[in-house]
Amino acid sequence: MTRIALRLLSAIPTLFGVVIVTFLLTRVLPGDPAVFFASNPSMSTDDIAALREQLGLDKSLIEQFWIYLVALFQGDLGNSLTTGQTVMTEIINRLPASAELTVFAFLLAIGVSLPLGLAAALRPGSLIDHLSRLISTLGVSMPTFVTGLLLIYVFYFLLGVAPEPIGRMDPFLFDPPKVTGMLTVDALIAGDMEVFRAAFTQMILPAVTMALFALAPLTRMTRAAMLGTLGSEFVRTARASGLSRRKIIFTYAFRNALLPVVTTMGMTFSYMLGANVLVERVFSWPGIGAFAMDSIINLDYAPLQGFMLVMAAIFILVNLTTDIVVTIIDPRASK
Amino acid sequence: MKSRAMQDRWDVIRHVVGGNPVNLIAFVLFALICLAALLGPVLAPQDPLATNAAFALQPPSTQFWFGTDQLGRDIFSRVLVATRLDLLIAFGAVGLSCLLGSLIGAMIGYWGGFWDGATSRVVDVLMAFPLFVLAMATVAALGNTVANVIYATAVINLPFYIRLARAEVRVRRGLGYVEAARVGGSGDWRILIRFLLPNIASPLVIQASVNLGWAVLNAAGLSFLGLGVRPPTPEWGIMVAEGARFIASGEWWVAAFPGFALMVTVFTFNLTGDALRDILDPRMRT
Amino acid sequence: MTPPLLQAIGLQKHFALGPKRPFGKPLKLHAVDGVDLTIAPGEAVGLVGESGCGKSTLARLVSRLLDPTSGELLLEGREISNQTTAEFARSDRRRMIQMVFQDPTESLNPRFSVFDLIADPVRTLMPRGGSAALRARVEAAAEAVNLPLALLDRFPHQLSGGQKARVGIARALVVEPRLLVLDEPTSALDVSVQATVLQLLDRLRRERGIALLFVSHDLNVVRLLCSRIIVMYLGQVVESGPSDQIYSAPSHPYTKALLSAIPSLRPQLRERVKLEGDPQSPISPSTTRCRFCGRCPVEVAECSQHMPELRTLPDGRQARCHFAG
Amino acid sequence: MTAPLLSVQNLTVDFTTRSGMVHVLEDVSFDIGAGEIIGIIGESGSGKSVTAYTVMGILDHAARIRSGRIAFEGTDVLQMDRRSRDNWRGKEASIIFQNPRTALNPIRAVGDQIADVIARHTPARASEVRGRAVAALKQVRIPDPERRMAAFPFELSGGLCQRIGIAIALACAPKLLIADEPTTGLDVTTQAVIMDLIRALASERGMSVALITHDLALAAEYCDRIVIMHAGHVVETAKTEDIIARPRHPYTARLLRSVPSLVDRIDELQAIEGSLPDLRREDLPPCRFAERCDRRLPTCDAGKFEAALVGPGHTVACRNPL
Repeated sequence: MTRIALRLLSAIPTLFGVVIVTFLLTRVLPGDPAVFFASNPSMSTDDIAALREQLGLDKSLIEQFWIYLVALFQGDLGNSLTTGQTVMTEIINRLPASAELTVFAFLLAIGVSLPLGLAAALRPGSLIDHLSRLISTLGVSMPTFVTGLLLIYVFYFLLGVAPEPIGRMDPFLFDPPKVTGMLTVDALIAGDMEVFRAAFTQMILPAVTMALFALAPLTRMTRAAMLGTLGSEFVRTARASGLSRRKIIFTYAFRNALLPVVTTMGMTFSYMLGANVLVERVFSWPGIGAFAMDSIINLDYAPLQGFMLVMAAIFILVNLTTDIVVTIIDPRASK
Repeated sequence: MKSRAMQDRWDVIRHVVGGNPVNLIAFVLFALICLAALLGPVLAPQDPLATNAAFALQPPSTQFWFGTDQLGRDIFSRVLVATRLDLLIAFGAVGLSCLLGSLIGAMIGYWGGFWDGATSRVVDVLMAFPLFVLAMATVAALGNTVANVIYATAVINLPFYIRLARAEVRVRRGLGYVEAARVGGSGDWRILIRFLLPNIASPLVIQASVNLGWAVLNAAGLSFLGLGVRPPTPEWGIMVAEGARFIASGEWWVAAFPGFALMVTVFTFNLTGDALRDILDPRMRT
Repeated sequence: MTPPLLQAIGLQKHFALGPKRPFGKPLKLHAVDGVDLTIAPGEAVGLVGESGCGKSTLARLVSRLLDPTSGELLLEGREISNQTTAEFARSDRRRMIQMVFQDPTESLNPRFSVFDLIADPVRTLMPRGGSAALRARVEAAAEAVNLPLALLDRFPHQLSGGQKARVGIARALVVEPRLLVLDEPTSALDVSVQATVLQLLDRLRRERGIALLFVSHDLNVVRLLCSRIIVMYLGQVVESGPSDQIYSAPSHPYTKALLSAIPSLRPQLRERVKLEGDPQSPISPSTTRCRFCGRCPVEVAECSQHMPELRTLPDGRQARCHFAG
Repeated sequence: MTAPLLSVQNLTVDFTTRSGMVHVLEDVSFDIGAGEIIGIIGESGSGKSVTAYTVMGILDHAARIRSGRIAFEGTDVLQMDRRSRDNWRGKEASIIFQNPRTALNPIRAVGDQIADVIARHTPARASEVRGRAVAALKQVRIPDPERRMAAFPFELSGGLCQRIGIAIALACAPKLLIADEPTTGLDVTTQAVIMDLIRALASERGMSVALITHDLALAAEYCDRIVIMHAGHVVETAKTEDIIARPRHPYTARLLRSVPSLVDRIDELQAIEGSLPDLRREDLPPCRFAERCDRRLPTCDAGKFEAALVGPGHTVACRNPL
């Protein structure tokens, strides 16, 4: 427990660094937002100065940072200049869409890659080994936006089995009552199977796109880690003791192989958060990635700042989780 | 008088390339892609920027091998010419981060102390962002230019090289040959440059070759989103983005061919990376 | 008696481990805890002890690879411990003390040819003289260790274990040192190869007057090569004296245990001194308790209250035990 | 002599590597009697560990057993199906390894690792298995065995880890224990304790032990009989006293003279010139020591030859023995 608490504490400097980086990045954005909004010729230079003052852009960088920090502590991420909403509301509204997609894709990737990597490691040089190598090499070579478009072309245009790639929901159905914001979960809570099916089918193509991308590193690492533990001296001891194949593979080899795999899972999740932006763009998915893109195009820095902070926070959380999982598996880690 | 070592290396190369046709294919493709990057503008049958409304959205034919886009431009020529830009970004970014990262990593790994701690914290902070998001924000902040895409891609790659070089140096700085160099009168810089850097070159080169494909994907992803390269410059990411509009109505070739070029390039880079790893370090085989 | 080539007085090396909990007192690993040592010109001294007893650290202190926490080190009467390792590396006395390392594989830079491996210390420590002189020097060193000159173009991975060990010795020898510090140079070698290396070292000592500090865990090897033996336990010297005395009649219980534990081809009837339990922790150890407490077969209550001094026994050797002699 | 517990006959093993076929073992034969401790001695590359792994059936994929018979109580273990071989391993014969720490699963409590073996070979309830695991720990003289059950290998010293290794190997009371360099890497004082423990346990149970080591002195102290291996051949087999006092094979004799504990002065030491032949060669001589031997005769190169009996229980594979 103390270790987990210490680990939580050690995330604070990183989080603080993240805040600094986000702040700096958005402050050097080339377009002065005040100028951008003042492009209306009816505004006088006085008006622009007033707007700059209102946005706090006339103060020194340190002062601006302090104001930003204080606001941050009050949960205030600023306002989106384009939508007029607070950034917090926008993110809270859009996060469930991204989370639903990413988590589903992540589970899909794990569900395929672990057995595949395991099977490949058990029979090196076999057909399944070559298959896993092909899939993992192809997986890292396919740009997500190309995979996504390819899937749309095949399953929507050619075969007509997939729904139109526009958002999370069939436009003729109503959203289920909002509980978590994740449509499939909310539909299940409401017991509305038709809505669940509609939301689920909308999610399949983007999720498969992301999963294909995440498959490669996970399969590779599972295979490599399994090969490593299967060739290790303690597995040799287990074999020499006559332990059953099942016991050797799962209790001895696989549990040890999981350690690097769990760490890779954390990394993969981070890649997926990044890839989210591309996938959401391809499938018109109304998540926070799409939201961040809009704000970049509009030089609207508060949402971008909020987006980066949330992403980093999620990622730090994911890393924390992998650390805790590793501590549970590996007694050495807690010392 | 290094003939013996050269001979050994050649044997391994022959074994890796000859023993596995996939590796051979990878090296041939790699050479072809580099050739396309060098000679693209010369080889292109049409002007990649010339629009022709009369031939808009033509499917692939003997005249237009890859078809034409909405402005009637020849997609084959555009895909071919784009090779140079995409490779330039990838090699530039990887080269920059590899050089800078390994130097920084090796130095902090060797001396440790305050700068080691400070640099490691900065690396932690960089790694706390989903890297693609960081690249997006960097390009957005620095401005929409090709150079900035290179810098952004280099920045997100930097942590890997710093960490790798640092770890490799830390493993080796206590080894016998470093201690032997020290009793032999070598100073810190001489040890770092003459003894440690050459010995950590292999893992770094392997990392760089694996990174190359990833850098191509990142750069293309950025321009797919409209960051960095601007139309009408032929670049694979933008071309896919432009073609995306026509996918749902069946004009697949506009997005498919640049997408395919992207895929083949990354695939080739990944395969050559694997083959290179086999040659340089047989123990790291996975 | 000739003035000592090298003299160490109260040499200490503590490694800071950092506090166990935040804001706690930092812990220190007492690797070498107050060691005195003299080596005469041309003398071979053996340094024996178990893993973790600090013998490798002591070898590195003597070689000036590490800065001592406290204590003095004199080379031919002149202090060398007032210079940092980096300063010493640039001084003209650097070449007088050279070192041969344990693992012949990892102590040779895999990117250097054998010629470059041997030539490297010459290039930094004796930079005058042209390339012809350099080649002559390297070839002479190779010949001195019976390394065929044809091997000079090879790389370490193309050599056998014994050849690598000889390259390691040639590299140390090439700058004409007065003291050779050897850190378990034969522990990775097969016995048949070990014999060659031991004889080579003995010949170098006799013919060139090079003093040896030979670090080993094997008393059997040390007694053949060295005229004097120092036994270390947990950072301290527990016994030192002439090899034959220590080998035939050890006086410290630890030396007895060490000696009786060595398997012998000639099974003599000797009492086996068995050591049960594990050594004490070398981290911030007690200053009043004998370090051998907990494993010692002759331990009494007094041993955990008073740390025994290193006493000179009637026969001239030294031992750190209340009951020695 | 009564029928041996284990009889290895004409074992030939090759390894396929990137750089060609390595002829690791050729016609290796030796016996281990019931309750006997034998030493299998060889320098690196002699094939002593490969021999042990072949007996235990834990060779890696690159190995090919070309020919040979490994009879355990009259049954050829090489002919057993996988199931009966698994039942045999750990129950009838077991092995302990060099490097005790890495030979144990780093993330499984040592008690569970012992219990795994007991549960595998004996049908028993969980509580009973646990009791027997504690007993196994007690048997290898581990203080406070109940508490140690929950320990992990990284919390234990090298000597304690090797005792756990022994406890795992002996948990099901095998008739044969193969000890593959069990004390290399341990301190000499710990080595003595571990070897005394193995000898005591062997005599308590009437168990046979094959001690595989490069240390002739160690084997001389603990073994009844010694098998000398060189480059994949068995060159000499004899009672320990005979090997030490009257070695007949030139290699054995040279080896003895290179051991520091047998001589009094450094100039009495004798090294063995030359090195092992490259085992990848196709033209390996019938005697693989021939190229380093000062007693080589023209007949040494004339075809294969078998080990000959030169005294009671003393066999030598040499055309010109001492």
